[in-house]
Amino acid sequence: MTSKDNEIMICRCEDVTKADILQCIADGYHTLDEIKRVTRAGMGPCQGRTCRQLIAAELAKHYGVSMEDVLMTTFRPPVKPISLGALADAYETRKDWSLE
Amino acid sequence: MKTVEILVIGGGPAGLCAALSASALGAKVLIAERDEMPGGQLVKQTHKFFGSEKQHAGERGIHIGQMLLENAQAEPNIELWTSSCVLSIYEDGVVTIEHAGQHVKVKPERIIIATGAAEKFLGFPGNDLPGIYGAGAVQTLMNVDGVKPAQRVLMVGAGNIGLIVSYQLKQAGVEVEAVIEGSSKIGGYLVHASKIQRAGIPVLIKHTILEAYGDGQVEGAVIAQIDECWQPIAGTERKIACDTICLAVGLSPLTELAWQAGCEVAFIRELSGHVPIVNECLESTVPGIYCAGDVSGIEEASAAMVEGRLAGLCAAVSLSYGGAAAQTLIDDAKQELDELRAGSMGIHIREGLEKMALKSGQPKSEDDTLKSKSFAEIKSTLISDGIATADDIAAILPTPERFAKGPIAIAECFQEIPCNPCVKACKAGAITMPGDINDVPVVNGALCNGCGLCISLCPGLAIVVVDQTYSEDMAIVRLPYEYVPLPVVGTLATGLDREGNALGQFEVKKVTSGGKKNMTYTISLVVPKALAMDVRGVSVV
Amino acid sequence: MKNFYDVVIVGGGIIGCSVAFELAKRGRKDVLVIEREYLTSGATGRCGAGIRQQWGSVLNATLAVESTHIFENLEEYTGYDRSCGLNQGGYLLVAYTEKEWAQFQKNLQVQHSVGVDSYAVDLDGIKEIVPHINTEGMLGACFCAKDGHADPFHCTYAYARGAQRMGVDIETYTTVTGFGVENGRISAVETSKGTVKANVVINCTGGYAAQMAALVGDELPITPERHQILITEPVAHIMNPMVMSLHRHFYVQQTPHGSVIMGIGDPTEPVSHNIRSSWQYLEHNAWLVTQTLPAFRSLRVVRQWGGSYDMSPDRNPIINEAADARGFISVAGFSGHGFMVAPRTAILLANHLTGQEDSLDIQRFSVERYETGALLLEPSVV
Amino acid sequence: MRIEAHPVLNFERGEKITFFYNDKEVEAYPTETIAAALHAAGVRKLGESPELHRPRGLFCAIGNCSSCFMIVDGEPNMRVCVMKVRPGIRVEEQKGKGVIRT
Repeated sequence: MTSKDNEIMICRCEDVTKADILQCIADGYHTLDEIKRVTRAGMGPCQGRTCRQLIAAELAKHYGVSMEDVLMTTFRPPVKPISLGALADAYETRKDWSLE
Repeated sequence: MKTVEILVIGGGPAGLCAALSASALGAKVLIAERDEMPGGQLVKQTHKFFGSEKQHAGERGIHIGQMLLENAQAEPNIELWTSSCVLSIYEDGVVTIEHAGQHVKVKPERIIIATGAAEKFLGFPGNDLPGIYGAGAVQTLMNVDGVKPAQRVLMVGAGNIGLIVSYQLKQAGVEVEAVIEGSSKIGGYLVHASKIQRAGIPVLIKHTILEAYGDGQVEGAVIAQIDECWQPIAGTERKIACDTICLAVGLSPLTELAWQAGCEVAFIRELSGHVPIVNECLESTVPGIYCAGDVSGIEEASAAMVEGRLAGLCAAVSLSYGGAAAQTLIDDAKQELDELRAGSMGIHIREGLEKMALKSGQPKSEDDTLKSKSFAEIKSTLISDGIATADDIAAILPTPERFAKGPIAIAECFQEIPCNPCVKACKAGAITMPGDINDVPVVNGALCNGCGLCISLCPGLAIVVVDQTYSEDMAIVRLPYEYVPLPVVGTLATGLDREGNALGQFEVKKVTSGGKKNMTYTISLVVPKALAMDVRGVSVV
Repeated sequence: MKNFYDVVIVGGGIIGCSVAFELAKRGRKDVLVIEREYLTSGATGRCGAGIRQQWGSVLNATLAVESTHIFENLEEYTGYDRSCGLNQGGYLLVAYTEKEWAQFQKNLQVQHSVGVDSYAVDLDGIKEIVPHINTEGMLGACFCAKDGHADPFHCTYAYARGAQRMGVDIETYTTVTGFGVENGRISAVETSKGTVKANVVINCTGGYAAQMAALVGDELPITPERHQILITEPVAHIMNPMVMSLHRHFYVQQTPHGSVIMGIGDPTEPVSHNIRSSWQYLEHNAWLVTQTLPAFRSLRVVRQWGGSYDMSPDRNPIINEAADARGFISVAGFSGHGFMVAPRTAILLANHLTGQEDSLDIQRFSVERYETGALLLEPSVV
Repeated sequence: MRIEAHPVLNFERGEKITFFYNDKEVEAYPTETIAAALHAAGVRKLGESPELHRPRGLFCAIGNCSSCFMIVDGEPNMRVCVMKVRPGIRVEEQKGKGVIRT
């Protein structure tokens, strides 16, 4: 861990630095899913598109495995954020009264 | 709820071609493109494309994009939604799209995911400062919005994107301090590296960025040489003053929808990241969902277009369109892909696809001709900086006798890349490639009359014509030129060597346009005979 | 991983990790936690992250009150160096029908009897707590300021790290394939990493608890039921409490991070292990919540997912020792509120397993209650 | 700074329009995105990151990341890199988490 690691941004959406990631690995978290839940890296508006590769590379380097073996998180819908208003309006137009 | 036979997600090169080939067989296609302007990468690729003329080689990306879009708009079987981002593929086969601000549901019978890729991010101190962009962002600002992205740029990465965007920055009047590359050789096509070296942009291999600095935005970067294990070598640190840092360190496929749909996705280094596993027909592990273009492995846009076409054909055939004729079209597309990937630049792609085939349970053994093919190994330092050495030149130098007969074309194209527009450009049939489009072009001095047509048609701007018979002690060098302002006939312009060094002021004899669409000019400079094989660039600025 | 442990806990969620911690704290340190994927990969990591004391049954209210006291300094309690994200912004349970409003009054009595300082508020009171709420159709609400939010990931890891420091082993990405039973007693656990002998096995696998218990012949009336949930992008703070409507089956809360979590109950949801997301849910939840909180229309959904409630017939937890496999104890059936009562439940079980007194009678949680009819009816589950 | 002459492209920018950035008037063309128009006006910092308030500017420019979040006509978290500029719109820096109107 070099002194500048807290200046290296890994997750731009949630401001998670390389120092945070390395601390997480040092604490014994060893998968992307765990690191995501402890640091929030990958939970922001871009859903990990920018940071998941960098974190996977850190894990691969730390545990001496190849990237093929790093267990990746899946992607959940939606691909791009969409407003509750647009969703509510869509429901309004096809309202399914059975649930009322 | 809207039903459609084939939903193409992404209106870039792969998506447009998929829609065109599927609709041509009769299938009804809906394209959902998240941007206002379809064309994906094509809308910002102002350079000429490689490949063969089947993939519109020699034409500029932006024109290919316009042509594909016009064809798609003219095709009644294709419905095109722009500013429409596909949000999710759900378990019940329903796809949701944000279209015209609404949450629209579509039920397709087949899906072709052609969502392309995005720039990889890089970790170094200060890497989130304003002024640090993915190279694609700079291209968008420059070539789509017409905004000058920077004053002085440091380009990180010497793959095709890093080299091409540096060239386009120069065209837009932006200074590029340097292109740095971590590996020991240039990743992109060497002709692109030669173009920017001639323009005075150094390409530094075995270099990396240590940090970016600046108060509130980029003011500079610190770079350093690195050893084989990519560790910086103490003492080689150097500050580069720049207001912009461009990251061109590779693309990552945008595979979110494939993950959501439950397609198997695996990391394949040669295809540069996690890619959905597809079979020969580009069908993923989820029946009815196909993946084409950069989303299933990063290659050139030409390969993306052919993959799109292939996926469109296979999807249409699976809906029983096209009949027997379609099979030949499918085979043609597969053959074109093999051809595009047959060269030395395609080795890592083929290795990646072999791994893909293994994972998709269809191990395809590469045909032995391809495996045994030996490639013209570039031994000289050309591979590490894009500057042809004396030996490289000597190998293609015309004989004094031929020089004495009159002007002759010289193709400084030493790398086996999939590209053959020069062969088609030469009316005299003087330029040939023994094998396939990946071979290095050979100029037959006997047939070549030095007409120079090939100069403005070579996508790599690698061909010049030298006429040693111009006068007693002067020769004419005819060079490709794609900058502003244009040199003026009768005035003097600076002649540059292959490293961008000024060799002197030389008279501009002739300025000929390559044509409205071609847009590459040919500039004739009168130079001393002794410099005729050194002057390779011209600048008026 | 050794091949013998005194206690093997199957399931790495909040229940498994808190039980491991409480056992180790009481000296029973030879413990192994086995988790199929990563800790919190099950329901714990998919829940709405609320902690609530406003319950309708004395048992649940008691479990919840004492759990909240532990949540209030969980970091210190477990020696965890990160924050567990506790934010006591309160729960606002709104009533839309007379029947519901009447039930709320009864619940308040139950809650006050166990020391929960919840109270009823009228429409103006609701507006004071959430100024931008649309009170149309509401009759009133109940509020408790001590309810709120805690981070399920950090709370689970706090217990897990605490347990490990006391010698507990944790094996993730390890699946349990079967159990060994010798003359009526549990004797071993078969896993993908080999067989482990054990004196006691604790089955806290949520929606899979019945399946696990069946492997030792124990019939548990626990069924998995998908509940879907979404989270929005973070925005500056605009809402303190969790707003919940049992009648309209929705809950919504802004987390300390600024993102808003919401979910709905769907009475038509079939029993199944499916936890995949659906577009129907997304639209329905958005419509329901924005009816009551119109300001949220401009909030963008960043992610949706699903998880399993482990439903029990009376919506209360089951703690049951298998008749044909003594020492095999299932702890599940929390019906969607396992996270918020885990701390006290773990203490109850740990006291039981170390022969210590406990103010609660563990027997009341066994499956006998379904035969005797002494149900622990819990009316307010969303 | 806009590109005036280009060897390959010519930009039909249309009529000049104006919009507001942090209440200052800025000129732009309808073909430009808000991010491009601000860039041309020399504005690089578009906001601050949500947790550490580090300066943030344009990064991916294809609507993928959250680096160009700004407040447009009062609405936060808008990706200005893919939003076309319109006459009279009010664009402000978003310093950290957006504030939605209640």
